[in-house]
Amino acid sequence: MAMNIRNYMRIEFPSLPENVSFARASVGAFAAQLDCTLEEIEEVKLVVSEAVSNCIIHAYDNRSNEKIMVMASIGLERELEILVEDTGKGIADISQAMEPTYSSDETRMGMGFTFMKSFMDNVEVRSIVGEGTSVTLRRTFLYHDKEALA
Amino acid sequence: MAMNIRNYMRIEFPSLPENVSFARASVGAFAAQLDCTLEEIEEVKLVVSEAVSNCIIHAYDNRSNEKIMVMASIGLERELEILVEDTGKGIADISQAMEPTYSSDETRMGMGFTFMKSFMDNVEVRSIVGEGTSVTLRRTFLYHDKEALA
Amino acid sequence: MRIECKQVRSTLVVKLSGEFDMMIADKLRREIDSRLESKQITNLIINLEKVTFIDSSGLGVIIGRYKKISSQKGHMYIVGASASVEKILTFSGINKLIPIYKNEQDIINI
Amino acid sequence: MRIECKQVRSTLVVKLSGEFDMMIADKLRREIDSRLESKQITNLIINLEKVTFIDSSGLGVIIGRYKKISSQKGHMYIVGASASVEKILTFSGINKLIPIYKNEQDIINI
Ligand SMILES: Nc1ncnc2c1ncn2[C@@H]1O[C@H](COP(=O)(O)OP(=O)(O)O)[C@@H](O)[C@H]1O
Ligand SMILES: Nc1ncnc2c1ncn2[C@@H]1O[C@H](COP(=O)(O)OP(=O)(O)O)[C@@H](O)[C@H]1O
Repeated sequence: MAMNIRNYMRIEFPSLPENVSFARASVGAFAAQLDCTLEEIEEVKLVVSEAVSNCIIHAYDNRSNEKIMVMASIGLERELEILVEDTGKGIADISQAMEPTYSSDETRMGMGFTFMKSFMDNVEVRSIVGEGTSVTLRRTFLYHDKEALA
Repeated sequence: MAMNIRNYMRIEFPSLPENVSFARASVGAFAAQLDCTLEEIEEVKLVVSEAVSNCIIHAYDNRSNEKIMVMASIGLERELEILVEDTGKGIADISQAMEPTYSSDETRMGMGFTFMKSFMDNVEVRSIVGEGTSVTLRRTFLYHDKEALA
Repeated sequence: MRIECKQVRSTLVVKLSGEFDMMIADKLRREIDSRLESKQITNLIINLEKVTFIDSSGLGVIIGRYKKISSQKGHMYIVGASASVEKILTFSGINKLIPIYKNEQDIINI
Repeated sequence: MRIECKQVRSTLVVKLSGEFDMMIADKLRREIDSRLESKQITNLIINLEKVTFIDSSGLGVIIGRYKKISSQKGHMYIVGASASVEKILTFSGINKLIPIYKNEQDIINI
């Protein structure tokens, strides 16, 4: 999974609901450097939205004064790697958490990780209870036909 | 100039030309939380573009592997504060640098600081030669009429 | 995100605009639930015409309202979803529970 | 950002789209200057119709080309600037040096 990094960015912000929109717009603007389709950018924004919402809702139980960190890197082979990190309560059973429709909150759908797995090639979750969680999302974008022909 | 911070963000990225666009989009998305007009957002994007371009072109002489930091905060009274920081060559004569049409590069217009001063309420430059420069841009947005009436 | 509500006989029509994420989810849930309780409403139409983004927080509010409405034998419809929003609705399986129409007129015509 | 060039008799028409910042400034400068040298071009039209953003790096390329063109007694025009781009052109004073028109047709008609 080692990639040759062409560019990266790192953002940090407090766990306020309005920052979910900021985080996905920011990663979306960065991912636009991959020259991918608008639909692909929308998918990237969706997975960032899910991962960052989880930090606020689950990791920090909706407390708004905690910190969230998002890092994104672009590789030479059109790889995108996104890391979303919190220092919240952590996940005790990661494989249960990643099951479709599982949610510890009955008002939620339990579809966050399912979206992440569906729209990215690879999702990696590391977590220590009481210390925090990091979610790494990876996807390699194919070359568009017109580029392949060029 | 003390303000009560409602929200903030911090971004970090290497001094690549494509990150000027990323930086202004990211700050623009953040500033959208102020509920200001599209025209005001465009002005914010412009000043970020100027300050970040200066880091790449002047502070780092177009080297692409150096680091740029941008921080933005929103205050309770609709204040926006943007800090753009580099660890580049620094500015020896700040007041000369800020004069309209002054540029150390003959192919450039010397309008960067003029734009910053025109579209923001306040521009503060701190610099140490050989260590770097920080530019702080501040603006308080007026309430729109419809809100004032509400 | 803006929320506009209107009542047409026993149907509540909720028109959303902007990005439909956790920022608006709670507010919308409360807004719809209070109207469902206080007024003689049995059916719900969610108009997504002006929604540019939806994630699982948005979907959760829709599914939750569907459960309420259908437990009271009412009907629920989604109208006006853009291609990108409809993709997410379909992906989540919501389209198997809640009929999706192009516009409000189409529902009246059925 | 995309750059499209076409030559109409002695006039070079450069059509830009996207964001006009330092990312494209150098490339555009080289592109225009090589055409100004190698071909019998005296006039330059910059079409900004599809430009969504411009900053002082973009303005610098325009001013620089204006100096070249006018030193060779040629004419330069800007066309199609959106309201937000025109605001920046006016602010910088470029509009006092280079006439700004709504579209290419308007230049031919004068
Ligand atoms: N950052 C996190 N910190 C703590 N727990 C988390 C985090 N992200 C996810 N979880 C746990 O994983 C579960 C499943 O997450 P997800 O699939 O996104 O669904 P949902 O957010 O709808 O619950 C959550 O209900 C929560 O218990
Ligand atoms: N971050 C920086 N580091 C070093 N020098 C800078 C920096 N920002 C601006 N300067 C100096 O200030 C001058 C004026 O800047 P500006 O008004 O933005 O115009 P321009 O970028 O067109 O030169 C620059 O030419 C440069 O010498």
